[in-house]
Amino acid sequence: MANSVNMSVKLSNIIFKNPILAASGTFGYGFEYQKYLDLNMLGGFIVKGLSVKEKKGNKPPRIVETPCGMLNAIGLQNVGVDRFVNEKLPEIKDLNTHIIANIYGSKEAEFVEIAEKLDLEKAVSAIEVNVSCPNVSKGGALFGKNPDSVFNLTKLIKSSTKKPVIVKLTPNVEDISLIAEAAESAGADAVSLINTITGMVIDIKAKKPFLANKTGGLSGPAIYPVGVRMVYEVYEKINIPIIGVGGIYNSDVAIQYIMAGASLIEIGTANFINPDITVKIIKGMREFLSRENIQSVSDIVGAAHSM
Amino acid sequence: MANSVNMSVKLSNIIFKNPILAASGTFGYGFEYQKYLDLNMLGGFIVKGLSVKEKKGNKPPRIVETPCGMLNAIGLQNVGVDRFVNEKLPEIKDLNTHIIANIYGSKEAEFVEIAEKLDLEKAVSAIEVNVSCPNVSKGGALFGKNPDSVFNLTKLIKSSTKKPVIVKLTPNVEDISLIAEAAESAGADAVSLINTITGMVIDIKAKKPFLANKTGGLSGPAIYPVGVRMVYEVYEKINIPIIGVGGIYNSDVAIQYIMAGASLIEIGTANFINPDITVKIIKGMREFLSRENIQSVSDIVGAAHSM
Amino acid sequence: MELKILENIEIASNIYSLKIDNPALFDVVPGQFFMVKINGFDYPLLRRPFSVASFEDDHIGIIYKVVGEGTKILSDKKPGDFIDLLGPLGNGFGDVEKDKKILLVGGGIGIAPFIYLKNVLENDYKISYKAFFGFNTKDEIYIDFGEIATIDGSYGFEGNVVDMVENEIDNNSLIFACGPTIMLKRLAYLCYEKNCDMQVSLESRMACGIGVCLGCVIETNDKDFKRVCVDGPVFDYKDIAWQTL
Amino acid sequence: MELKILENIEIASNIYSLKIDNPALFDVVPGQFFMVKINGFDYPLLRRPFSVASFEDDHIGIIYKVVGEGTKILSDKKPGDFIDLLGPLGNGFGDVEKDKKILLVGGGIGIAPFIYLKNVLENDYKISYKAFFGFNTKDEIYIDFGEIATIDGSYGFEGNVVDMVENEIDNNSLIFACGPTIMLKRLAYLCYEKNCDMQVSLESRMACGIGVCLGCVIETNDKDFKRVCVDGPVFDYKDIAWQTL
Ligand SMILES: Cc1cc2nc3c(=O)[nH]c(=O)nc-3n(C[C@H](O)[C@H](O)[C@H](O)COP(=O)(O)OP(=O)(O)OC[C@H]3O[C@@H](n4cnc5c(N)ncnc54)[C@H](O)[C@@H]3O)c2cc1C
Ligand SMILES: Cc1cc2nc3c(=O)[nH]c(=O)nc-3n(C[C@H](O)[C@H](O)[C@H](O)COP(=O)(O)OP(=O)(O)OC[C@H]3O[C@@H](n4cnc5c(N)ncnc54)[C@H](O)[C@@H]3O)c2cc1C
Ligand SMILES: Cc1cc2nc3c(=O)[nH]c(=O)nc-3n(C[C@H](O)[C@H](O)[C@H](O)COP(=O)(O)O)c2cc1C
Ligand SMILES: Cc1cc2nc3c(=O)[nH]c(=O)nc-3n(C[C@H](O)[C@H](O)[C@H](O)COP(=O)(O)O)c2cc1C
Ligand code: FES
Ligand code: FES
Repeated sequence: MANSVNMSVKLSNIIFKNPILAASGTFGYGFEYQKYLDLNMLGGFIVKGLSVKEKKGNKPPRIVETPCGMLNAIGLQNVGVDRFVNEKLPEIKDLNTHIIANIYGSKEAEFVEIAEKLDLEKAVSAIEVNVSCPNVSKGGALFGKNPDSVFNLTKLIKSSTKKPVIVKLTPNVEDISLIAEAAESAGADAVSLINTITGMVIDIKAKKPFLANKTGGLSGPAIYPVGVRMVYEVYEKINIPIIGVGGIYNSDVAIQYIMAGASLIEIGTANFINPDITVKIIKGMREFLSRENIQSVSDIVGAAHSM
Repeated sequence: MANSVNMSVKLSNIIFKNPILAASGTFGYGFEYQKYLDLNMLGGFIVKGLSVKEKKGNKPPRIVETPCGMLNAIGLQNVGVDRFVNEKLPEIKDLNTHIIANIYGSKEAEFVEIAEKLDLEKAVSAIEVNVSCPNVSKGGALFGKNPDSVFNLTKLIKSSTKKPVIVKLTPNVEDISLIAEAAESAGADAVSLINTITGMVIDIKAKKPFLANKTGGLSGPAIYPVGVRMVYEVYEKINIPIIGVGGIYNSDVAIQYIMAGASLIEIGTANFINPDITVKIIKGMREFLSRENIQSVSDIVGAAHSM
Repeated sequence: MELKILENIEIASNIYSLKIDNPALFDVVPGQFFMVKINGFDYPLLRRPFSVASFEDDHIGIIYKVVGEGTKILSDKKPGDFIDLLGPLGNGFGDVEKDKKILLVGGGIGIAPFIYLKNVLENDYKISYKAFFGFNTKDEIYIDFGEIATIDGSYGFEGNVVDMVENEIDNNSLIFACGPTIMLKRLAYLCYEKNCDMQVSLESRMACGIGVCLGCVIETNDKDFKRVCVDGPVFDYKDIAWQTL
Repeated sequence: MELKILENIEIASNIYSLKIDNPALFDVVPGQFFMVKINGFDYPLLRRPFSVASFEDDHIGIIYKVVGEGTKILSDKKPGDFIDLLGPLGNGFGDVEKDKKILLVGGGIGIAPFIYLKNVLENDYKISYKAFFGFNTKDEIYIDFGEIATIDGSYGFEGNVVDMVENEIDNNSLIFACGPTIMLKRLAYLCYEKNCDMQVSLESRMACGIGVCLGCVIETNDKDFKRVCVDGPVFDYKDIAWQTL
């Protein structure tokens, strides 16, 4: 019964078997989760952000818990695009799910270099451009806060790859829809939002910020109302698909994002708490749709706007 | 022993016996809490936002719970400044604590009118200007997002009252310190931050936003890392005192705000959960300071910056 | 007020009876409620409002239905655990006029306060009354008095409690009502028709329960917003703008 | 894995012994740990890492100290409650060379994994060892073997466990160590001096426990960041950049 629900969604030329993706930075390179779930059940997963060269990341402490959330300042520790292609991709390339590469550069040319390299990899379905990382000093969210730089960067990347390009937006702006519009007009195939909200925890014994990086990005259930609101706002302004992310921890919240206007959703921090949460959310969404007699998940994308 | 700690702080010409204030909109007109605590123990309290005329506020539902937080869209329901002065103020005017009036207008002239009326009231120690309410269609946060309008409004209000003027800032901006700087250069005696973060919850059964106002303001423990980060940022940019607010639910978080740079702090949502939380936090702060051999709370204002 | 749990058992399908040590510090009027802190830490964040279902020297009784996360967690509490109550709060049922025909009309979990009201009517007011209660199905029934209607007909009258009580109401009736909004609305229209009196207990999402957050308001006929927590939860049905509910 | 709690009792000042039903689905190496979900809902959000203190057919044992909110809540759990464990995780103690002089050196709650290690050394490896454990005070002692040092001298050697063990260490020693960073650091400098071997179990804040978040890293001597959860928690002390801890 529940299986009769149509969960598939389309983004550009890709068909996802369901709208659930694992979010970048919370799912390693995918295979780490093989022990906990069948990766083929996912719509797809987004690998840890890739830079041109291997990056060491920030000094520890890098994480700290907050009420229903956590701060992280990993600083994009990653193996670099070449080692990703040579060492990691072979382990996951035969999966029957979509692998999306998340990319990051400290200047435009770096983004382009990574995009060009990934363009050659058949196993990579799409590229998510992280212009919103709050935890690196150069590039990162600085790009993502300015509509013009988002426009220029998106255009450049679009011309360096034939793969669909998703621009991942930062919530640390006054009006996120301006940035979404810039991405859309530059030809982005989709936008994903939100990345983490910048926050700080202070170690009152040591009288200094708890994280070595001082600030970190707030993620987890605490932030979901902010993400839903932003997806709702962006949906009223752009026509390309939106991927909703931020604090999703159960299928009800996933559906909130979809009704706010997201075509797909990404699960981040919740993977840390329950490594198989993605498949539980797929199941919960199916059950909801079938209980409510909704035939296809795409029927409710943006449903909360119709009133 | 714990009593030997000096908890008093100065803001402009006012001396507060301790840095704990109750936040506007969460403490009624003060006397509602008389049953639960001795109001004279507080540094002060800030009454519900006042407009020129009585305001009905938004239609219900107005509140909804979120993980470690809540959204509200009260829409500034209040009795108006005249009834406040005639009916509410007499009930609290003889208290031995500071009463701060929070004011709101849909245009500059309204702010000025309220400020002028309150200037005549001896029992009002200071005026907090709410340029950051996300739940009203006119004025509200629209003022608060633009440095120029904050500058102009602050100047006008400063010239309409001799009382200290505190400008309350919205977090829904890209760079809150720009707004804080505008308030400072216009002569504000202090800034308070943060007001609520705009969010949305969707009722997935009804397929529409849960709140009648669609969006609401996120408050409660969930947001404290964002508030601490913003206080930390603003502290590096301005010289007038900062009042920290957002998600404070125990004395540890209150101290985080102070170390981030707040001279005073406001307790909001936590009053709903424990009506006597303000006095518990005063006690907890005293104990911390005495345990750590800190003689005066003002010794640790901004302490997290010294590294 | 941290109080000890004496009992917390399922008494009907998904319906629990929670008995808490009575500290003997206050009195309670039927229809009043407590704001209950579910855990000793800030999750779930807000207190949950529950009416008083019994109030004896040795305990305060609450009857609750598991509907969401808070009540689910509450149902896991064990005797000996402590729980934090704020209250009693709000205005309970009042103004019992002895010459009126008193009817208690309740639906589902909204029947809980009538258990205490029954007690007060019988022992304090020493007044007679009739009670009409509606449930969805037989296995949800948790009371042992009054006439029962079930939607599925598995017990008593088949159908809605309003249908069952309709013929009992005349212009001399004084109804005490509590239950789902849809039921109260139908009752209110009936009362306007029959020109009787009714006191209704309303529900609304609450943050503070003490009148300060202005979150729990409902619209009244004078175009005002009234707070369910301190202006209610029991209202004269004539004051409510039923069309807005 | 939802498993039933069999026992949860205070065995020393603020130190609890938690015994959980063993589902007999896996084996555990001493030094490995579980990520424990404190509540059946998302608060506290993150799982807490705890080492295995005993592993028998009928139970998995954890010994924990109440230090913050999560462990406080854990200490309120009762036998019969269920708790969610992820694991066993990480690399435990390994490479026991029989011709070495084995020393177990632990401090405070860091001694917990040695209870299980003792068992394995005695029953599986059938090897002899010496154990040296440090506590702050007598009332924190929760083990019944090894030589004991207390900082306040209320039991055994007065002072630091490192002071107590110092003369036992020579270049043929193989130390297994776990405890506060400051203790491990002193031990490490001592080991460099005496040119002995040491495996240390390190602690770090963890989000995932399975190697994906990169939150738990420590700096190693090759200027790399290594994950405590999957590259450790047991490391060769020579790999660690001690000056950064
Ligand atoms: C004055 C009053 C008296 C009540 N008396 C009883 C009673 O005696 N027995 C009983 O079972 N229930 C009673 N309720 C309803 C009860 O408060 C809710 O069922 C309960 O809060 C649900 O909490 P939850 O965490 O399980 O649900 P969730 O849906 O997870 O709760 C989320 C939020 O919504 C609020 N909420 C959800 N449903 C309701 C509701 N129907 N009314 C008000 N707030 C709601 C919760 O308080 C919480 O803030 C009463 C409500 C009010 C206002
Ligand atoms: C591999 C490993 C094994 C451990 N084994 C044990 C054990 O057997 N017995 C025991 O009592 N403790 C052990 N600890 C420490 C234990 O994890 C912490 O004491 C516990 O997480 C504190 O949780 P809390 O909620 O009470 O503290 P809080 O301070 O409220 O926790 C806040 C956050 O900080 C983290 N945190 C706090 N202290 C530590 C710490 N010392 N190490 C790692 N994370 C911390 C928590 O996990 C949580 O995410 C171990 C830690 C690690 C990394
Ligand atoms: C530990 C951690 C690492 C992350 N790394 C990346 C990254 O490399 N690239 C990226 O675009 N987003 C990264 N993110 C952001 C997440 O993909 C996601 O946008 C954010 O955490 C909000 O979703 P959540 O609340 O479900 O976690 C990271 C988040 C966390 C918690
Ligand atoms: C129900 C409610 C009503 C509020 N009303 C006002 C108001 O009238 N004026 C104002 O400046 N802030 C108002 N606020 C914002 C609070 O004063 C405070 O800035 C915010 O809630 C963050 O702090 P908290 O997390 O401690 O609640 C209100 C907040 C809540 C929850
Ligand atoms: S619940 Fe706050 S005013 Fe009624
Ligand atoms: S805890 Fe996530 S990588 Fe170690």
